Amino acid sequence: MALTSTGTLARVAVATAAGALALAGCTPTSESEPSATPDVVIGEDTGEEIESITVALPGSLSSLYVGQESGILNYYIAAVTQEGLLSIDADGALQPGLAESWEQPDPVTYVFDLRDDAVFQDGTPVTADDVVFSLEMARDETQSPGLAYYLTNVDTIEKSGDAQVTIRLLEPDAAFAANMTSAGAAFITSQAFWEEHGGDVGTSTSLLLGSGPYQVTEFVPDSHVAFERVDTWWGELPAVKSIRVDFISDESTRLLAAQSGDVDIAFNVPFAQAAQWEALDDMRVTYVNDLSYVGLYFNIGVAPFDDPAVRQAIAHAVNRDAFVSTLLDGHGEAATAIMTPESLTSVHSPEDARALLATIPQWEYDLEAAKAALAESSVPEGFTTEILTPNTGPQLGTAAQALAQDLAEVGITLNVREVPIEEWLASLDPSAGYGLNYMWYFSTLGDPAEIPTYLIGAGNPAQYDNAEVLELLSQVGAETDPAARIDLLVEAETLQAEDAINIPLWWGQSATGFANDLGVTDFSPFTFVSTWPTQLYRAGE
Amino acid sequence: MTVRISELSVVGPAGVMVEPLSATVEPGATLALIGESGSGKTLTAKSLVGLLPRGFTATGAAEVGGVALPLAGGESAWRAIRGRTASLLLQDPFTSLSPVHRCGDQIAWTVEAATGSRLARSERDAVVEARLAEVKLPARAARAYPHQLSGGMRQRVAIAAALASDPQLLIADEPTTALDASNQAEILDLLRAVQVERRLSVILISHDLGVVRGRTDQVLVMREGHVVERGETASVLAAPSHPYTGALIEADPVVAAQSGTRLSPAQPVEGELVVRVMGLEKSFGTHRVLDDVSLDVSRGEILGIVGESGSGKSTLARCVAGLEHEDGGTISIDGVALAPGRASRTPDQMQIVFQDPYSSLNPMMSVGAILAEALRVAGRDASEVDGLLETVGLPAQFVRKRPAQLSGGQRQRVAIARALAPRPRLLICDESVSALDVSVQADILRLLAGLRDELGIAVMFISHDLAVVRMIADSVVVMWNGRVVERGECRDVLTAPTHEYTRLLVAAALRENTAPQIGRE
Amino acid sequence: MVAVRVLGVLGVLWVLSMVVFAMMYLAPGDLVKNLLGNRPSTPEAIAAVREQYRLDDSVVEQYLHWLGGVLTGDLGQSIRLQVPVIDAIGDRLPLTAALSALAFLIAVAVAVPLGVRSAVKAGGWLDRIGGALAVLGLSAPTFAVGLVLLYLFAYYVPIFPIYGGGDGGLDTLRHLVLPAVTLALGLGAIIVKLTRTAMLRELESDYVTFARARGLSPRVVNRLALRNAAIPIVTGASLVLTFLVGGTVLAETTFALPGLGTLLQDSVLFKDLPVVQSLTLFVAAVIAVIALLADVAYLLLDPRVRRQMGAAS
Amino acid sequence: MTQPLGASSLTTSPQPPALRGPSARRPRRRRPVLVALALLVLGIAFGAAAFGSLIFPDAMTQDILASQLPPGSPGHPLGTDELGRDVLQMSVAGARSALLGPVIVALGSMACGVVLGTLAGYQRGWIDFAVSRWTDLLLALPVLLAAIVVSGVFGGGYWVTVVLLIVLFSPSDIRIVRAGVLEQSARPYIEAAQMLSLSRWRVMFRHILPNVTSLVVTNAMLNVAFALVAFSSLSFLGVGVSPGIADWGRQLTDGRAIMFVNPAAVFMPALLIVVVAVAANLVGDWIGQRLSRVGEDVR
Repeated sequence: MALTSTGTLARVAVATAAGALALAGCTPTSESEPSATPDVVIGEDTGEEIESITVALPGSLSSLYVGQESGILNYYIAAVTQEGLLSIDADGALQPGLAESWEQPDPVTYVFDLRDDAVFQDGTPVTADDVVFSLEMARDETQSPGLAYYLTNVDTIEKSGDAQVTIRLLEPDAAFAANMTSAGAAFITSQAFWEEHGGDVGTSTSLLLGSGPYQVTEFVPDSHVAFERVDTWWGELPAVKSIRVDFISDESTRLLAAQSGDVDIAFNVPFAQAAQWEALDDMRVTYVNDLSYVGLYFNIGVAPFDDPAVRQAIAHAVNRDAFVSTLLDGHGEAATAIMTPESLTSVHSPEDARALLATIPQWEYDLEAAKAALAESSVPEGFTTEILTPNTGPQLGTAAQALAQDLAEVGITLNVREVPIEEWLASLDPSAGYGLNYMWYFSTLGDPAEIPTYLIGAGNPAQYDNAEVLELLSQVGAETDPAARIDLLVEAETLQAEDAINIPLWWGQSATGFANDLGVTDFSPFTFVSTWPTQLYRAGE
Repeated sequence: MTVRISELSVVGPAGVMVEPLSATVEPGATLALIGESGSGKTLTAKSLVGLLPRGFTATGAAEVGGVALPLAGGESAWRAIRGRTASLLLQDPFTSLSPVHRCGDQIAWTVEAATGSRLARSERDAVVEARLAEVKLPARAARAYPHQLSGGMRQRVAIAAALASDPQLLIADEPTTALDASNQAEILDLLRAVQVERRLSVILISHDLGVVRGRTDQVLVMREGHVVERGETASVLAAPSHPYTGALIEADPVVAAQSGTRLSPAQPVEGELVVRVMGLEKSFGTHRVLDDVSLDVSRGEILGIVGESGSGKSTLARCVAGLEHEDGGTISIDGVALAPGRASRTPDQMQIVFQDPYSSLNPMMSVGAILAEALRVAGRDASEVDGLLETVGLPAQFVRKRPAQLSGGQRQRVAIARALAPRPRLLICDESVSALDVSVQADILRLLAGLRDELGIAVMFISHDLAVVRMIADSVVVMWNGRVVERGECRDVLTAPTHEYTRLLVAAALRENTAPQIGRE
Repeated sequence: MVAVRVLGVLGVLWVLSMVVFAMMYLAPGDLVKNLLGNRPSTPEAIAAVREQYRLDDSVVEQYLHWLGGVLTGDLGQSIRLQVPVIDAIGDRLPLTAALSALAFLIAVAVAVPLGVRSAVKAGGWLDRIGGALAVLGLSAPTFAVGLVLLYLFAYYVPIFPIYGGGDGGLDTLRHLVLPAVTLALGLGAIIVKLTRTAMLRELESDYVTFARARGLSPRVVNRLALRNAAIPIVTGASLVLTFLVGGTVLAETTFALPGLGTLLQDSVLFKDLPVVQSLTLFVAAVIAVIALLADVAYLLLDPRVRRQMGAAS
Repeated sequence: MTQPLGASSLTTSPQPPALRGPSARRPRRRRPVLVALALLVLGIAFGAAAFGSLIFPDAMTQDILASQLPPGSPGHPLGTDELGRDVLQMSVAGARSALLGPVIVALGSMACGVVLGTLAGYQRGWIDFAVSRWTDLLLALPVLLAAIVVSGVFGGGYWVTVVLLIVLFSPSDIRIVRAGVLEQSARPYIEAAQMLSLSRWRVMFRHILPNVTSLVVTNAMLNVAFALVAFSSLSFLGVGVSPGIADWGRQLTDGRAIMFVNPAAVFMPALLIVVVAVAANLVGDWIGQRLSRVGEDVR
């Protein structure tokens, strides 16, 4: 992996998720159920207490507060100590969190009733004032640049009772409630704590205060963060007493550490190393769809990509099945849409979800068709262009090189340039002037509209301005019936697919290494954005 | 306590460097080893303290006062000998003392090495003070670093250090060559006094017959590893039996000076005035190097400029050549005043021949290329290179050679040829023979004299050595502290100096003893 | 003299600050994007961030603002870590300093005696080994050496920890052994070369010959030569330092140490301008100060220069 | 009596010690076998750099969607890398990129050093002042650190790195040449050239420059070794050579991911880097000693 030991800048940056080929030990899966290293049988819960576990992160965190730094790893770590009003279960469905219950009296009003036994780790109770304050801070662009986006639709946040908070939206948003989880924008902290530190929370000196089952005891950026179990949590006392998260930016070093038995959990094992992790005697690798989307998109403000025939030619040259089977070694799934199947699971079964998404028109891998399309285009003789790939995603670079080979046959010269994640992020801005671009997006909410809204909604990076699509998306926001929303989204995606704006490549998986004596219940794509340490147990022989 | 050397021979990687050699030195007596570069005299000296360079071995036998020297022995065998039985004094006092240690410490180490234990502070101070007193230095010299002392004082410290653990044999390898003339006699006399006092045997190595005369008892003349002549110093010098010794004696400027031999025509030609220097002033910072210096040089005249280092004579030469910018005064050539610096001068006005023949030729250019370049600037054809070589007495095949393949004398001839190429009106010789062996020195001097006679060129001949100047110069200017203190016909100035400083120089040049000779047998 | 040198150093640092500032300003990548991440952002959010980090000021204003802060002792706030730059640097400095010091100690303790012995017994077996080690140390990339050591002594023979800076005290020392040895190899290579060359030169000098001729023991002679050789060795310190600083980044990355090297690397990628600025200047200042100290040491070591300096001032 | 007296190089003539003959300094002579071996290594490496693309024309364009194989696999003696490309072919093909950059860096830095160093050392004055301050500035920066900052900030890439390293390596060349020129300028043969009123260009480039060649060439050789190491270090930190280029440093960096599947993917390029760097170091030292021995005879 490349050198970004910087935690993550965006949720995108973090995941060093997939690597290139790994010697497969594992059959490809298209199920959303996690798949683990074969031949490893994890014992039953022994009920033993676990003194401590070590979690190895492939990069460092700069801040523990997600509002400040919102990479995917930040979410994972924040979930250990902080809670949202709601939580997400293994199926992606919303469950109570700090709020015992919630209701939606009208399309723009949400009322949350707080539980009365919630206490911060310093012993002070979680009050409605704290919740209002935390959310207000989250929607403040300078306090929480990483979270404010989720709350732009919020009009007011008010304390409406001793243990009640009411949030009013500007416009209806069916998916809003998910934002009130620790997978979204709700990281409830104590107002007193925040003010004591002048808003500088999540740093090595101020640490972080939440209401979760673990308290941060030490944070050394670029080194480690340590957690201790507290008895103030409202839920059942978890088995693990202390958690130490070590940041090991060098993948070889991390693998070595695992081989020495120093690691209990390793997030985001690169696929290139997956086989070596699987080969470890006392560790297993578990794969799970990670709600990420990888695709290409065209900035139609840049010639010749304003020409649909050019876009079609490139779309026909994309061999996404080969990417998935060889580059990802099956740890991923050829994408037929921008939405991930997991985001539909609250309504549809996995099979139905995939079937539904498959109805969206596809550009088949067909180099002859690609040549034909190019011949029809404004640049029949071909042209030269460049694509930037982020250095944290080597599999993206490899896929781009494979694409470049196919495009060369078609008559298009594609130069692949690997750049630091930061430069890649900057290149996503339409004004950067790159016509052919990668999109790599991790969703944490599991809301089907999240990624499409970004990629084809107003102000999208492709400069795609289709009134019909925009209309459909605004209906999505207003529609409260999940199934109807999904249908509207499919309709919008169909339109964009016909215009060949975004070319979905794959839905990603993440690989997590677990020590064999460590069991985890209900492992799902949503596990690490909830209070995941509570799901760990000491497995028997 | 007699030193006996029998059949001592040194073999190096290139063969036998010193042929078997035998000698005896009585206590209190001095044996002189005389020879030019490459004669093997230094190797002989080093073999007697076991300090031959790697790859060289000594055979034969040597004993000092009954103690056999472990000629073929290892470092540990030698350690018992060095300092206590035999000690070596080196040529250059500027480098033979560690620059970062105090003089007293360096003397004390010798004592400590002999006793094998560290001295107590007070004991050490007392020992050092006594040793310093022996070489007539005050006790405070112990606190000084070498660079704080003059060359002569440094050599005294070195002598004290070399003798600190009372050896019976002192080998002095050119002990005064690096010193100013006025210091040389002093050091030699001091050595002599100490030697008599201690009844020390001394082997004195020198290229300089003047040093040998009157201060040594026996002499060995060496050439290319062979002893060509040996005997009582006085008789060898008076009546050399080997032609080489004869040639050496004849070539020696001191001998020549004493015998009155001169290379100049009896009557200097009355030539037209070539160079006139008027009231030249030059300072480096606050230090005034040239103070109202005036002189004239005529065609066909060799003007000797004499003075010790720091007297300003080289700066004068460089100002005339345009390599330094004078602060005031005028320099005119053929009546035309020149602005300071090279820009106002042309190659055919003056050329300069430097002291060091090893660095005055571009090592990367062949002799032919060097001379052709010099000819070209004067508009002369490169085909004249052969003629030029002939003028300086070198065969035509030297054209292809590189400086590295030439000896010092040959290089200096090439340098002179280069200087002559633009047909300069004035030739400046800045210590041009000082770095050469005496025999070579004489050759070059003859060449210069011949050039003056044939070409009628004007020469400014700068030297610290009055003896050399006396051989060649027609008239002489004596400089001291940037001023001209005496001037006149060469013969007059040297035979009847009027200025005190000139008298000192003359005495030094003749290697005269300034101290009374005590206890000579 | 020293005052002139100090002024010179300050001048260099000042120019450097402008160069670094201009470079970071011109660099591709966008701080706003870094902070907001890959997601749609409202114009208000962008404006707020730009306002907060004064991105709308002209580059000159930004620079002057920063410079003003530096002169009043305020290095600014790290954008990435949200702590004052001075704290970010201060937190990591001890580890890097300890690592560098340890590496330096190991290198000096091994390389100086080795260089001395190599020179004294030039051509001997120790000289050959020293020479081979020196060439290898200069030729092997620091990270490659680090990886090899990691595999050997942390994995196959697990006597040292694999990563991290430890929990302070002896534990930290234990964690620093391998990275320090890694650095010390390259460092030692330079020092061996310097020492050997300097010693050879001194051993061939007249005063050594004279010392030997007076019967001084080899130990005393070598000490004498080393004392003289110390001058060029100490003057070569800047070379050593340059290597050390660069190597630290590699070693820290390889061994996952939270030091200044990793801080710089991360800050560069994040465009954390205040940290990169301050850190670059800090490193340059440290090097300059140590070069200055080397000069002062030169003064102390060489009485000749001491005298000249005394005369000049 | 103008013939040299004797063959001994020991002189007792009153020259300053610096002018002593060669025996005064006795550099360790590299054993010829070792140097021959080093030259052979360099020869092979540069041969591979020049003709590697002819031997394995499609090393980089091998089917990149194949799988990783350990060493000793049929058809792949050193196995395949993380993209399924043959390690042996990659190592040969990688020579060009791995060596071209360092060589250009060494040559470029040498050119800067020769031009600026000579001007500064001989002309003195404001040129010297400007050049000296420039080198002071650059020398205040550790090479690797500066490279990380600049490469990291501008996104790295091969040619950016080359230019960067030239700039960062040049101060030492400039200083070495300048010091050499200063030393030579003070020698009488330069003053003799001035006495002939030769133009300053002729003095600088005809007279002085050939005499500092040994310094320049030696340093250039050592720079090749340093640049090779620097390139690979930068690649390790992710700011050097971009992916998609066959390059030892890149191979080493990428190959670490599959260290246990195919150790050769890491150790082969690492070994090549170290061996070539050692060879360049040895040859550099050797050239330096040979040339300076030539020089010593004449000094």
